[in-house]
Amino acid sequence: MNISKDKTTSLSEAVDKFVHSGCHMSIGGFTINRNPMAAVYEIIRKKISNIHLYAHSNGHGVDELIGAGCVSRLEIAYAGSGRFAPTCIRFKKAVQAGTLVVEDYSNYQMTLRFMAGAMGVPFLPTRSSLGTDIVEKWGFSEQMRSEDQRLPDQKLLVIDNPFGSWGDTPKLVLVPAINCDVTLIHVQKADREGTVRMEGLTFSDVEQAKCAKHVIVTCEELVEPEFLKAFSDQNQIPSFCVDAVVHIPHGAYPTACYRYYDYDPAYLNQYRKYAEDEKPYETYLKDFVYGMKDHRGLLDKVGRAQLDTIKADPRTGYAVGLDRR
Amino acid sequence: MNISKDKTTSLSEAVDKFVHSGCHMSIGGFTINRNPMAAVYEIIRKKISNIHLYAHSNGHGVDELIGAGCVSRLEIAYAGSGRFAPTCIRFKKAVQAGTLVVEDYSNYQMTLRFMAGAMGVPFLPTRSSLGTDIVEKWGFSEQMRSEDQRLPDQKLLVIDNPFGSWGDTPKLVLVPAINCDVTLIHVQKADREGTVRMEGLTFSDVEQAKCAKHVIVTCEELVEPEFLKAFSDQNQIPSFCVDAVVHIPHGAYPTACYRYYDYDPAYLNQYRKYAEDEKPYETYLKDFVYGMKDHRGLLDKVGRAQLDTIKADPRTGYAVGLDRR
Amino acid sequence: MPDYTLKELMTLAAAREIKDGDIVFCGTGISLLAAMAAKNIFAPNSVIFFETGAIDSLLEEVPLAVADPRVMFWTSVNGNLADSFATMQNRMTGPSVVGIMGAAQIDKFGNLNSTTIGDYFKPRTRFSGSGGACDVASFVGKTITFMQHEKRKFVPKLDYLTSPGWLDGGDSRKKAGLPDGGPVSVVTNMATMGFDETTKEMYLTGFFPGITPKNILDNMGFDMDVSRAKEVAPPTDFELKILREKCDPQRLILG
Amino acid sequence: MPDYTLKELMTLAAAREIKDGDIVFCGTGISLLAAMAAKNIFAPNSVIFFETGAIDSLLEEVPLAVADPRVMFWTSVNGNLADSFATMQNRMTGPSVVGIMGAAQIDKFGNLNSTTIGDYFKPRTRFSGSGGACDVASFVGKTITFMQHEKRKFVPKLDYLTSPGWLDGGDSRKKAGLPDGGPVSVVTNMATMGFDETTKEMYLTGFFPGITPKNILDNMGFDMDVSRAKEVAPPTDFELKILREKCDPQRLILG
Repeated sequence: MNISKDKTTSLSEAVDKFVHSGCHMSIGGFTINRNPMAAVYEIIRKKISNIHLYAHSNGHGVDELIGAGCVSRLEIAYAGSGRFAPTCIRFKKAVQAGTLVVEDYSNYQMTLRFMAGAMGVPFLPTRSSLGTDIVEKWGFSEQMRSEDQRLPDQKLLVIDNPFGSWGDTPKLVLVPAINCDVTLIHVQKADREGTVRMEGLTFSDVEQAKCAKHVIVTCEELVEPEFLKAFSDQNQIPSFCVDAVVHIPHGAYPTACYRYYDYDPAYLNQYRKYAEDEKPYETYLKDFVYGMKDHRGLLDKVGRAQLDTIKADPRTGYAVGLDRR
Repeated sequence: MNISKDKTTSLSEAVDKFVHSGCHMSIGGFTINRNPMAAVYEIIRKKISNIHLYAHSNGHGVDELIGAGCVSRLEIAYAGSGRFAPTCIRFKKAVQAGTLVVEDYSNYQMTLRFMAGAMGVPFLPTRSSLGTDIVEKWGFSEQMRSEDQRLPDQKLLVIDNPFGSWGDTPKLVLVPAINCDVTLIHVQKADREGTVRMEGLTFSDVEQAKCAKHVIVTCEELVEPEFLKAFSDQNQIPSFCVDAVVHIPHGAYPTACYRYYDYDPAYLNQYRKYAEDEKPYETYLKDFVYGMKDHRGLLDKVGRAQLDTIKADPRTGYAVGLDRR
Repeated sequence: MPDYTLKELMTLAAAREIKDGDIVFCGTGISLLAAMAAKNIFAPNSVIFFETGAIDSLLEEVPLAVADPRVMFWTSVNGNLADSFATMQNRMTGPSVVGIMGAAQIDKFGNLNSTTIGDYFKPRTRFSGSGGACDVASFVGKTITFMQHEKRKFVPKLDYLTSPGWLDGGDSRKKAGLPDGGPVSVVTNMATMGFDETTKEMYLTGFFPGITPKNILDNMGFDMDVSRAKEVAPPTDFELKILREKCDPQRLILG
Repeated sequence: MPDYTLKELMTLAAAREIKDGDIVFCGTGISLLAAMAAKNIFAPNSVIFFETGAIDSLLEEVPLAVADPRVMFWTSVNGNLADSFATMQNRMTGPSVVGIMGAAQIDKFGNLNSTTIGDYFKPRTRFSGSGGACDVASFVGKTITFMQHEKRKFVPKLDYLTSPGWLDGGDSRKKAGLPDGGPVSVVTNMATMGFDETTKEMYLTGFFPGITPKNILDNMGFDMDVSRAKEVAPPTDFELKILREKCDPQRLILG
């Protein structure tokens, strides 16, 4: 909640101000689309650690944060990067090595948890997961939950329909609201006041932004408030929900940003190779993240030629005929 | 739920097919904006009665349906037409005469009830109305509820937060889902398959459409599917939710339709005068509703000159400088 | 001292309560005018929004309903009802929202009735009902209420409690499970009132020029403490100029 | 008889299960291809949608993830996750949705595991997790599951039950409080299977040309009734032509 009329800042300042070791953080986007990658790399460079991370279906951003050792606890529905990593590789290794504690929910349940936080209620109901191990198996033990004020005492609750047979729904699963410290999203357009316009699918970015104490928005284009006001049916997040606006072209790279650029198959394939083993991954981190002053540095390293291959075609919003093998 | 590729029909056929005496119906719009008036007048002409009506803040459509004797039970948050009738006149008279049974909720509660129906859950939670008579006083008695399968056994329920202190929310009000037989909405643009694009505020029309067994959409413009697909971020209701599409320019008249026409102060002021007493109101019904073959008839009676005064200005979407006294 | 109407004074008395940066929820009529006056005079960074989902509307013309197409033009976001009420219930944004309301009856704890007069089931007079009023009164950090100062409106007991104020006073609002926040001010055609920090009972904070505390008490159905009251400052030339020329040039609300 | 690959046969075997007018939920890979094949061959009025909120995408190119920008182009509605899952849980639309899924393990009642192999708290192998799979399996009218026919995938007991099928069979799904609907078909590299109407146990419905019921049973960790099985009809020239030329000309999925 911030009403300043100019929230533009540098990514470094925004991260210093709102992202801290041990904070509860959520990131927007989905698998290989609109992950706030510039912010993710900045967090890695700042060696922020012990983050309690919330996501529904990321994706590349989650895997890089885990791979760099920034995350200690993760609440998530799906950790995959589509065809490039059906299961995120560093995520898989961390879970199998026992260095990351995971709480599993379904995608709708994570969406409802963000929505509950955005609506200001402690839970929302769904019929999803009745009879499954999502109900039975708790990644965070009852003891861990009772000792941590930041965690609800229950992963979820199964209740009988308090309205009896209304809605022909005998039982429901209640999932607890998420109210995280900070949410990071990358969007197509924002203005200096913080009003946001996303294009294409919005995933759960709106709910994730509204459930957070603080919101960092990185954007492809920083536009004038008048530009957004002229077609305000298309804007999704009001300015007072946003704390920092950072203009970073290609800020979702190597994931996609609809109507601006596609995901980069070359980068994602290369990442997979590096991620498979420890030594190469250290090299990856050194060469592609720590070694870079900022996101611009990464883009320069990748090079204009490669970025041109993923430039979005104006008709379709993606790179038509891109070699995606 | 209907997947036919051409749902265009006449209003008379659509109403005959989906609106019946005793049915549970909801209408879209808000006070004096985007009420589905053409459909409302058609229902009145067809003398459909004993309707169980759901609305959040209508408005002129609700008052005309009540005035013509079509409605026996009403669940609503607000029955007013702005400055033209802070309390809807025929509604007020019907309640005071005891000819209409009303169940009062708040606006958010009605919205949540439509949303619950759209989401397929039997209730949604809110903190609204704790400690008020909205909780204490039930317009529909427990007996009436237990005798009618179409009504939930409780108006609402107050519960303790099942997640304890999570969200600093000790108590909640659960409001029951609405799943009505039919919802009527009037929109700016639709295609023959039923995909809908509203412009300006959507109110709760999307939730009202998705919670209904059947949906009748009347539209200012019937456009090609390709027209809507080219900018699908701006479309709100998928075709499979819609059963009938009826092209009726000025279908919300005398209420407003953003970017097409304003509300008609002259008509609404005149309506108020007629509505104040029984005899004049009979005259109103005879001259302006029963006496008309269809909505076109009403528009012709009103006349092009008067319609021109409310034509929307392209810059603002309403009639700039309109005499609204 | 400039000429001004009672309505102008009431509007400005309420507008003065709004702080820069507040998110202002309002209806139409005088509550909208107060929000517009606040934004144009005292709180340039305040954001006006409507329950219908319109945020930061330009309002080139005065809307006659919260669903008036005039609220949809040149907004920062055109949302829907679910969004707007969630903004008020949301634990980050809700506390910063100031709601401006009106009602048919008010009691000494600031509870409001906008539903029925007489028996709820056989009402002598039926009003529009809550609309968003109960939601706003339940959720937001502060509410300001406009009333006409009459005995039948300031009642010992409401015929129907539509919108929660401080309920039975003291900590009863908290006990009922409602969020923090509640009524902070009532503005009438005679005076301004606040609510005692501990008892939550209404007390007189200001009387309009030419009005005495006794006039005020004579026009209400319950007693209140008048010892803390001062005369309300009349409108300044600047306040009146903005109100008349910028907020309601057609005098659709000011009359 | 035309040449065809196993993957082509699997795709078409699943596509044949989709009725005209179904709303088809799918992921990527072969499940997407089956949906595209159905729409182009058997069910022209079916609507393909993705959990990310894209409805009726044109799919000029094959998406490699459900959030691929290719699903966002030329849709009828671009929504969000909340919308898409609500469509499946909704009591009017949900029963008409057919979900096409995949998993790491399946049991004889069609329950799926896509989370962990080994102990959940010290997994030998960790997979992506449910994503929307548990939601789809919980909500929709019919699900079709693609599997590789291997002993380690067709198991007597799942290591983790991610997505509900018929749970313990019989009426146990209903008893658990889930909506009507559930798994109707499993398609593998060897066969197609259904579920008995009363016991809800998996049984063989079809074996691929050149495969015997014994081959099939040898490749799974539990027994099933094979008495009702027929040979699966091979792809027709028409089916193959559409699949190859319209659905996946780049053979990104067909290989």
